[in-house]
Amino acid sequence: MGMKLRALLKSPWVFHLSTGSCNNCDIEVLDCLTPRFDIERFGILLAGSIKHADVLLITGSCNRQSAERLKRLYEQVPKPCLVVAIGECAMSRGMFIESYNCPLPLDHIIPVDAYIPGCPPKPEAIIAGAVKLIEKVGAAT
Amino acid sequence: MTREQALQEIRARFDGVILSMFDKSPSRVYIEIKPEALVPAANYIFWELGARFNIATGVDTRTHIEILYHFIIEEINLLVSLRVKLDRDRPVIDSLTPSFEAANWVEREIHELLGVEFKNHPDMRRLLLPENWPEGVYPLRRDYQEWDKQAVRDRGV
Amino acid sequence: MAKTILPIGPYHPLQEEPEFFTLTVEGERITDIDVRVGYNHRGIEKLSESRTFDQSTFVIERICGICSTSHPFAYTRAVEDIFPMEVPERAKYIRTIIAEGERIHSHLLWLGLAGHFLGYNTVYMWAWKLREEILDVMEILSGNRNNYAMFKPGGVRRDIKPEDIPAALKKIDAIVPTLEMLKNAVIDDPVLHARTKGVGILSKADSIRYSAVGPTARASGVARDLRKNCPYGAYDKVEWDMIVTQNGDVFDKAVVRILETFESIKIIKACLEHLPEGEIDANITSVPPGEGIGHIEAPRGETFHYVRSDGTNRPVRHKVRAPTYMNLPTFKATIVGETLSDATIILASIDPCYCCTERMAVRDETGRKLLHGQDLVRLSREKTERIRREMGVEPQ
Amino acid sequence: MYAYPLYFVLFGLVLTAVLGLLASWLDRKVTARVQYRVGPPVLQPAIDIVKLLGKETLIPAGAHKPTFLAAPLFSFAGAAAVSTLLWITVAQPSRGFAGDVFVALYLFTLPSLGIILGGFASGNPVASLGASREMKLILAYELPFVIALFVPIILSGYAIRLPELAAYQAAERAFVLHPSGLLAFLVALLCTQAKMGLVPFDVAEAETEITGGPLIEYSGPGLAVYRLSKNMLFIALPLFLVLMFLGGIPLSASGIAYGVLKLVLVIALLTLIRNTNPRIRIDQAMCFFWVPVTGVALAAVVFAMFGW
Repeated sequence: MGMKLRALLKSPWVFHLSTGSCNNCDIEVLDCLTPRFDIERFGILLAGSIKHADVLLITGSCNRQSAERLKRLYEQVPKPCLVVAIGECAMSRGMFIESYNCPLPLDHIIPVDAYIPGCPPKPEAIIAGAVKLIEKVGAAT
Repeated sequence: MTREQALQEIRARFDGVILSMFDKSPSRVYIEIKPEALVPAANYIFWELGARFNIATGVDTRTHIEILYHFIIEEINLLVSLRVKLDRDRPVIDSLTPSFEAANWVEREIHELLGVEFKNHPDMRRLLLPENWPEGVYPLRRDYQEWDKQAVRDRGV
Repeated sequence: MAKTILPIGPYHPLQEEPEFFTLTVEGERITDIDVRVGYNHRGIEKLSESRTFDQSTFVIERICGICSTSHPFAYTRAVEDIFPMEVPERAKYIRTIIAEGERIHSHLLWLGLAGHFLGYNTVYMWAWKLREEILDVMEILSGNRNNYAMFKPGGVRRDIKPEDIPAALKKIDAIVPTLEMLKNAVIDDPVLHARTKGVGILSKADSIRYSAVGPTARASGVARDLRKNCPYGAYDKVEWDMIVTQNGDVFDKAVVRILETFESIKIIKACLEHLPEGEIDANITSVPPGEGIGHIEAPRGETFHYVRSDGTNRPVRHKVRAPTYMNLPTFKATIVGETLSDATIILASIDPCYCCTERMAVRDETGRKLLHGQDLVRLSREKTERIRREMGVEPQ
Repeated sequence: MYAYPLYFVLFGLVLTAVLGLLASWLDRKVTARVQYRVGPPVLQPAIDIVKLLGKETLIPAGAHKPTFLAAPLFSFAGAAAVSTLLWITVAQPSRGFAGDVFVALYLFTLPSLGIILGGFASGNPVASLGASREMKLILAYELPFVIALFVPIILSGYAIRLPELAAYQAAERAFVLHPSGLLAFLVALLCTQAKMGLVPFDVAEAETEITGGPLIEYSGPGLAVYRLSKNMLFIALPLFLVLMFLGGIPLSASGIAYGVLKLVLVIALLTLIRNTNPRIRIDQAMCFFWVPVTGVALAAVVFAMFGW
């Protein structure tokens, strides 16, 4: 298991999922790809299909409609995979906790490995979060 | 066409059906009219006065359901709001969509969130709420209770 | 021709907002479009009813990432409209600066994505690289890249420190030459003319019938700009001109947005230079019962807020209407009859709150051949390629 | 007696895999540099493959199990076989057999066939769409590719053994210096661009478009084998072009140095084309290959006939 996970950490392919977010976090995730914060240096690529993905980047407080689609997509990701919740809404639904359309927080629906706080988290914060996640999983193997 | 002329025109044309006219400030006018006179009044303001349909706002005051139709006449910076009061148990009004397309979505939204029924609206479908949302539960009503038992509301801290 | 129903899966690997378009297609021609929204619905109106007037500015700010000043701006004007009160002069100037700054970075974001749809990845990279500059300026002025939390009913929450102004001005001046280069690259490009002129035309009559707002309406010759017609903030104290073009196609919508960015730079510089001294907040203590309407010109059009209060410190009803809400239905008028390869750029031309247009897939009669949303992006790029070859222009 | 299996393992698998990964790293680095970006570290393609091998294999319900699993091996075998053949002609010229040019040409189509097989076997409509596009693409570029390869044969007096071609070029001047040879080289280069699915012609598995095309349902080892065979092609095809057009790799010290230089030149050319062009649509690609490119190839053959 060690070798596999270590290789996974060196080239995590990312798949981004917006479950009802205000697209601030989505823009910040895309900003990581632009020349100033290029994340390809860590081997992070945006995966084309859910089957190629290793890391699920989830933003937004998942409203009812997105929740079951989120479960379906989570089952399709080949394990071992990591789930990263980006932004306040993904962590604890942030402002929208009493909303009638957001019943459950993210970690009640799928297990989450890393939380990146901030609303929206700056690209530096997202990269720092990714590096911390890599160290944590690296240390665990 | 100045502000006074416009108000004069509206008062003259719809004198019978206007219940009250509140001249709040240079750019705000609230006119309360009878529900059945909504379509002619809205048509007149939208097409003759060249106003733009801003939005309709549904409000659930405990005694009745109120809908405000906001029109803005940009040339003279005047925002005319037509107020219509409907009774709370069976709110029914005829739809403005046949006269101008802009009202289509907002009427669907008010129907979904407040339960107001719009007569001869072309395609009254759900707009915002998910498929598994129970019928007859209107979130923006004052007496809305949480119906979903598994919903978790505390932050778990 | 057999009619093809085109279901648009809400989830696309390249993320974007989950909007759901159903295009009915006959061969290449699009015959009908239906939009199924609701994947982003978070019941914000209900939430702001359970918050005090001051707190709900933070909820309102999280409605949309790239117009995170227009909503609080409109909301605070709505609250101030309930009872006659006067916002201090300096607060008005600061509000205008933040609103215009956000307009620039929102237009640049749109320009980058429109370039991405047409296959101009260099324009995409340039626009987003330039956008980082303006985000730095906003960070200098307000401390954060987009959720600025500067607005408060009655004034502004944070003041702009005099020593920050020279740095901000220097950075803004640095933007102009690159923006000029970007403008020339986009507006004088023959291939782009062929690709966007006469495509997805929103006629003036349709624009009025659908009550379109913002650059979408101004591109069809409807001179509607709240900053000019119903001036608020410091817009009447600074001279700038409204951009209106006549023929309402995708090219004009691009031209309107780019020239508006130049106007915004002019406004910010003027406001920063003569920022008046004085108070920044009128510290409202209580809100009397009544109703208030606040509407301002957001980057995508007019944002409308209606607040009703009954004397307590919580709004009884708070109605929010984003500009895209009025612009999205105009697709029925613009996209019907166009070819598939132009579909994405037409849907992107109204700048629907960060390219949810990528949500499209085409399925042919046999139901097996399924082109994904991104295919339509590629179709549109190839058309660019084909036109470029016909014009003998070297591939860019 | 044991030469071939030994060569197969040593050259075909190990050497090609290593050089292929290096070549694809070079490609990604240059692309990133063009977009002001830093680009991945050297071992990145290798790490990608190792990671994918460690992942779980998911077989979609609608898939036809045996072909779904066999397709990646099929395409990998094609890539390994053709690279063995090429390396043998470089290492031991005497071992070449008559007609090995055509065998190499035939083996080069196996990887694409593997992808098509996988695409149709995975039962996902998007994958079958990607696979049908890959088929159209093959029809498009095979025709000019074969015609372009006639030119070196004609120029070298109808020699159909790779070592003979290499020897002829060493004695005379390389084919690319002939006008007809240059035309043929350009045509072959474009066809290689399409064969490897690089950007202007990667209509089949357009990464951002049809989300991975035929490879959409593949995860873990299947995807790793596909990517490895694609990376091996990344070195095998340039090697084939160098052998046919640029005078091969004579075994002398300077020969090898020049050979490596030519390989890097061809890879750089492929990356350059990739970064300066947007993708084109499948029907445009076919028209592009059938009309202009085949015309140029035929012209090159006619010039070669006259011996230029």
